[in-house]
Amino acid sequence: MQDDKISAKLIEKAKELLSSGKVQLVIGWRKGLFDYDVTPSIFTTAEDLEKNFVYNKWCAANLSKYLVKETRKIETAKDTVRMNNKMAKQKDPASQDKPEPSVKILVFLKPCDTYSFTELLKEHRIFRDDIHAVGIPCDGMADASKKELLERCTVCKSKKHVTYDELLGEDGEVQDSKRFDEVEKLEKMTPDERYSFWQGELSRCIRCNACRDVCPACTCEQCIFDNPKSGAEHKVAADSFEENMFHIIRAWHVAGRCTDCGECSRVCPQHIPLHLLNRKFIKDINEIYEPYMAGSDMETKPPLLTFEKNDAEPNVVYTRDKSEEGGNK
Amino acid sequence: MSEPVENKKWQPKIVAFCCNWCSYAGADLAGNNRLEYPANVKIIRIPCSCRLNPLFILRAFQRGADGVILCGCHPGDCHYTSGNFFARRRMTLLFSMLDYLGIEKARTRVEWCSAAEGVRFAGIMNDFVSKITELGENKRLEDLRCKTTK
Amino acid sequence: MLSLPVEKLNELFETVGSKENIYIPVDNTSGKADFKLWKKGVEMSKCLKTVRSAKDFFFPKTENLVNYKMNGQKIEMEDPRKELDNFVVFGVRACDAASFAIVDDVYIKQSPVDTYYKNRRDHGTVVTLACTEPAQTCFCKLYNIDASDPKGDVSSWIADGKIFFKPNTDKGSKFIDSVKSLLKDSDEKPVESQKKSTQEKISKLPFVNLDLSKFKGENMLKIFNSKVWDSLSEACLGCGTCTYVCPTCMCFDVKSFDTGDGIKQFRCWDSCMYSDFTKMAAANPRLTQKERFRQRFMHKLVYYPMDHKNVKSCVGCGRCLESCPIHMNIVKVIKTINETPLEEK
Amino acid sequence: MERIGVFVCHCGTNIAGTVDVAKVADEIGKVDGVVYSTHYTYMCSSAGQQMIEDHIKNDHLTGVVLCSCSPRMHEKTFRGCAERAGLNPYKVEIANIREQDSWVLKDKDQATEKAISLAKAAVAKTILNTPLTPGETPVTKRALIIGGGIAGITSALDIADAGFKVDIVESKPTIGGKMAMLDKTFPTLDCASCIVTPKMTEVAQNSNIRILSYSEVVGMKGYVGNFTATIKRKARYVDETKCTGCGMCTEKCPMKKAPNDFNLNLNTRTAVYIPFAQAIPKVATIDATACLHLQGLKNGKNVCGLCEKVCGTKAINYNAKDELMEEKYGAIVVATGYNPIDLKPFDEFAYSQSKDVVSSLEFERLCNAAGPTNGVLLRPSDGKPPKTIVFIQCVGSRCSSDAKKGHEYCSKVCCMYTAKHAILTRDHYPDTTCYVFYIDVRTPGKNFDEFYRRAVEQYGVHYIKGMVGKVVPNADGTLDVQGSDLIMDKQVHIKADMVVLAASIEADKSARPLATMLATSMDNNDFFLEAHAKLRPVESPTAGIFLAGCCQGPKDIPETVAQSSGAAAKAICLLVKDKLKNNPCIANPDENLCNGCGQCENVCPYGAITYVEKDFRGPNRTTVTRRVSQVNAAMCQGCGACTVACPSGAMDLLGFSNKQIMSEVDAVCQNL
Repeated sequence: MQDDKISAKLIEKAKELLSSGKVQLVIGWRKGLFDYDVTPSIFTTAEDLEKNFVYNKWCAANLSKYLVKETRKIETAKDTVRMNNKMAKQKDPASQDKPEPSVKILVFLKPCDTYSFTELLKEHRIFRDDIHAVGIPCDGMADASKKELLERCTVCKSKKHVTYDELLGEDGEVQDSKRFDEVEKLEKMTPDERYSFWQGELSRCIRCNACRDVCPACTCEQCIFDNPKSGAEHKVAADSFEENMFHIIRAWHVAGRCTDCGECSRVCPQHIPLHLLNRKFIKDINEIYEPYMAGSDMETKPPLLTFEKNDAEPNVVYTRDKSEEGGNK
Repeated sequence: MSEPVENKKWQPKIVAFCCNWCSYAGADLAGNNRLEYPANVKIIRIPCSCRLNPLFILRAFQRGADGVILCGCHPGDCHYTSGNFFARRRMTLLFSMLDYLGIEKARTRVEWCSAAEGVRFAGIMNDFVSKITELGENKRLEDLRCKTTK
Repeated sequence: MLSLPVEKLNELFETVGSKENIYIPVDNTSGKADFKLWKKGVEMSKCLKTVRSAKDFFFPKTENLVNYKMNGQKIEMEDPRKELDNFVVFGVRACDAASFAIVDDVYIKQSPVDTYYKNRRDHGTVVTLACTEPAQTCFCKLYNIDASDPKGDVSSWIADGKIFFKPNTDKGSKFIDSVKSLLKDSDEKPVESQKKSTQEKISKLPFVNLDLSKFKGENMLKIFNSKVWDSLSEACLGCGTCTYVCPTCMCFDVKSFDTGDGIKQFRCWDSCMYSDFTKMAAANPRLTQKERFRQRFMHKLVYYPMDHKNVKSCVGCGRCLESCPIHMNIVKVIKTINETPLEEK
Repeated sequence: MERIGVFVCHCGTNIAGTVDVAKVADEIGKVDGVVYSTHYTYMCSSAGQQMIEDHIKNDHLTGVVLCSCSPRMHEKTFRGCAERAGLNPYKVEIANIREQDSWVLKDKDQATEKAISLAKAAVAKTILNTPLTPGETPVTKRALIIGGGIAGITSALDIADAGFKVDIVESKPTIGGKMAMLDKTFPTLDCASCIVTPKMTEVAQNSNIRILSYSEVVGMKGYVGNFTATIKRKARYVDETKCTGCGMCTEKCPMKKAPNDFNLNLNTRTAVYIPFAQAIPKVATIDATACLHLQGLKNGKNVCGLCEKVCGTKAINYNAKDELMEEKYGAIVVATGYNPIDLKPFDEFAYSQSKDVVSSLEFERLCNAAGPTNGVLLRPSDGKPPKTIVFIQCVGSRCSSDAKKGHEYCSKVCCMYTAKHAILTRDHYPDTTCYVFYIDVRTPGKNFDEFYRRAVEQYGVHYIKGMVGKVVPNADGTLDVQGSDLIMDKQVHIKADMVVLAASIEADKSARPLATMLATSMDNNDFFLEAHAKLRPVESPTAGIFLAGCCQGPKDIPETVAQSSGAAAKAICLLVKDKLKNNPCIANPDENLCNGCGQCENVCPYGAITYVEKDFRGPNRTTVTRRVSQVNAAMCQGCGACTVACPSGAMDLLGFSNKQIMSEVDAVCQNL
């Protein structure tokens, strides 16, 4: 069937690049105990790939964030050798330089993953030279816990690959997505309704940090919530305030950087619709300023890092007529 | 210890973040002209409206503030040329988010007030306090642990 | 065995609820279930298990330990605990019920006794409910837990339109007495047959016969040094999901919160998966995620059993299998270690 | 462990009147970290300062909090006082309990409570203060004067006199500004050009001064002591270095119909022109819009070109283009001056309907010997001497805010120059009747009121209290002035030959864009804002930028000159320094937290943030090179935009750190 065909193609590509020595590592998805519990994983051998690599509707995991960790490893290896050589030279000018290891990593990126990938490049969080990015097709991913199409895929925003070295299969187009309809529904509610809605959702939060730790925009060296020096540290939401606090600030910190990849909602063990927070920011930015899609290119300045002299005043939030808003300006 | 404040008559707490170059001076001018505004407005001086981190606003609410207002230079007059333009975008989006979460709109406000507008400053504060008093105590963004009396 | 018709269950909740808080599994907006305080009109969920385990009632997410206040040079301390009322947790599954024993072993059986935890245990009555439709991810049997015959203060079964009760402890009997008026004595055949059929189903589950023989004290170092940890942990995000949904994870951190009017010292869940877990002056002794990941499973499968008569600190509830963002879990760990020969180090 | 001392000032009764200072001192004394607290009548007095210094020394204070007037008032004072006592000046914080407490409150309990909580906030902040030491940057020892009127001229001469290089940038072909257009000056009635032209010559002859006439400032970068200005030299088609100002070209130029802007277009001039005889630099300029040759070239015809032919020094250059030059300056004096308000919106006075309705400045030209009428007062319409002249005051000044035109402020000089005009008219043409319609006559100033009384008593000028409603041109060329006499309480009609409108003074149009370029503030009327209305009237809030003349508000010549010298003195104080201390309250990145993501760089208005590759030692003897942000201490002005853009909280602001502001928030929100 379809899945297997594509899967086979990917395995072929990976094996080819490994054997040609173009890459030494492959980030992909590893088969699990059942069909749905695949795990992001690193492959180094053809055997392993053939036996355990899989690409199917359960491969929702966005692999781009792993590049932060993996390329950092690669760079560290290089830099360490460089530093040791330097120190050796200081001890003994005649000493021979050890060669810096050169490792390249193959990553498979679904269209929406390429947005995160591009955003990470834009923010210098990953090292392009260490990566061989292969764009792969995607007809929507399934939710492992609900066994149905992921919400984010029902409103797929783009089948276009933004950044890649090569492409497997056809490149698609940016979709005319209905992804803001949910947000609009909430906007149309009364504040009291919205409040009780969010309290209902956020009160379930157990602060496991899965949303943050999976988020390709949350790659801070240290999160302010983990940093006792930040003055905003809290380990667990002690009350409803801290629940709000964590999610407002998290959404705020990724505002203008969030590519709406939907991983936060996917991994939430409590199934809190966190994407509705990020999408709110995206929708507002599109409506109040210019339409902006994080990760869609390397150049455009993010909306919060620029301004127009005649920008709307903050009270636009309350004055604008919600009925006139279309999500997708 | 931790009983909410019920005993004495409720007074709203207002935190006003004021840009050092305009509204903070505007507040001084209001003082020079002996223009009254309620005592429960407490001004915190920041170098520019763009220094206001959303964390501070939430912190204020957590610590029992009932309203938070940011006063900066009129757009175009920023001492640092662009600070208040950034502040304007940030606050717009933040306020939108708070509203989205069902937090009362009127609790947060941005006003542009120059060093020359002492009268206006007092006016803004009086108006804001009365609005917040109408609105009542901040319940939706409160942290009960902080609602204690000595 | 005492029983009452299932449709009368709400009457039972009402009777109990009128005297003390009773918590039952309730469906939430996300289609999953959580324990909620019973109120009129609240229906019991049909879900197999709640997202969060029943441990939360005895070992809550956060808990205020002590308050203190500086008064000049003096420090005034106060114990914020109020007299705790009795409460009932209804519909606990066998796995969760079994997990209490594991936590008790640490917080009650060993000194110093965790009085906060004990206090809650003493005041809580656990009414378990037998499983009838175990999930593919269930493997409590691996730890000799019988989902068809759960323990707790009171055991209960729902079989052909009736719910049957069997008290196991004094607390349990008290609970039964408090609702005696509603219960009728009836033949327990349905229960027996249900047990059989459930055990039948359980025996067919994929992970109930995993081999745990490798996981014993003398293998500790070998397992610890096994190379499998690198690949097993490579994708771990370092989030706390597995630990927070786990009924037997019981680590906590102690934090202080300055209210501006004194310090509230409270404890909150902590996760060995976190970079700041057991952080000391020189940072976390476990520098990489691999070590943190390994710690969790070593603890569940080796360290804990070593001090607790080879009882594993896992009850096979399968929550981590469902919740882990990257679908890494204890079963995969056990299998991988079993498949990999242990090398001498 | 911090040891904070708190000093509560009574400010006489200004604070003590509404705040129970003893209670404040007593309450704040109980706060953790506060080891000493007291109150005193005047902390800013030498006795008060001495007291603070003594306690810093004797109680080994690590921080000082003053509960007093606004930090904008005395922060410097008290920081200095700390420094003298050997305490880092940035360990001083001020709780503003005067302007923002005692002066805005009447209820003593409330005021006291507020004072305590403001004091607590200040203490909380001080505890977290880190000692800061300002870095240093060199000063470019050259001043830029923007505007070559009497204000610019005065400042330039003073600064040059102190031995510093000065550039004057003037948009017109000559310096001299408005004063060069005036006829006489009040109240002494001495000839304006007789005073200003020698000054202009001085400027021309001063070796330290360079005149960049017919030029504009189009760009400004940098900061105090280190400004870089981009100056546009507009093409004048005449080589300044070669032109001797002989005037041959102007004589020969066949195009004589160009409006003479120096005479406010009351007459015409040639296309190549020297604005007036004593122009400095005395260099011809070709008015490209009028020049036959340049206009011809546009449509491909090569016509005229006479001036080029007649010019003995070959100074004419038809191919000249606008040129941009960059110059470095240490200080800037803004002297962009004023303009009379546009009178078109005031058509009730028939300004655009009748040539004989003129503005006061036009009247100056009509009286001026170098003017269109060679000093003979004649009606612009028919060149006949006017017999009746009506002066209307406050045209565009003192307008109510709801009138959609004009300004609310008083233009300050109109009363006096109108009196001057009336006196001069009556003096030269005794048979001419003068009426002055006024709202109030304002004559504060040395010999001003005497002057006005001379107009009334000695020269018999008719002053009518009241406004003119309408001026209607009559068929016979006269003007029907319809006004109200409030004292007589009747409507009056005056048949006038000429009407003179005292047009309000307004800031030059170039001021607003310039202010944006200089990153300095303006008031709602586009006048430059001074750093302090009382204490720093010649400085702008932006360091290194000083204000002279009407760009800061309407004023007369002596005031302008005084302010200009003041500005010059301030500029000199800056230029004599070899190095400047930077503001140490600057952005400060924590490289361990920095993601190198570039958010901060994007929002920095000063380009103060750059990135460097830095080696970090990791666990197990590894090294990783990471991109982290770095802040240029001299360029960073401490706005804090970057601190909010930074998601990881790596970027913080010294003196206003996240934790400090949060601790203030905590304190002010705390219940008492």
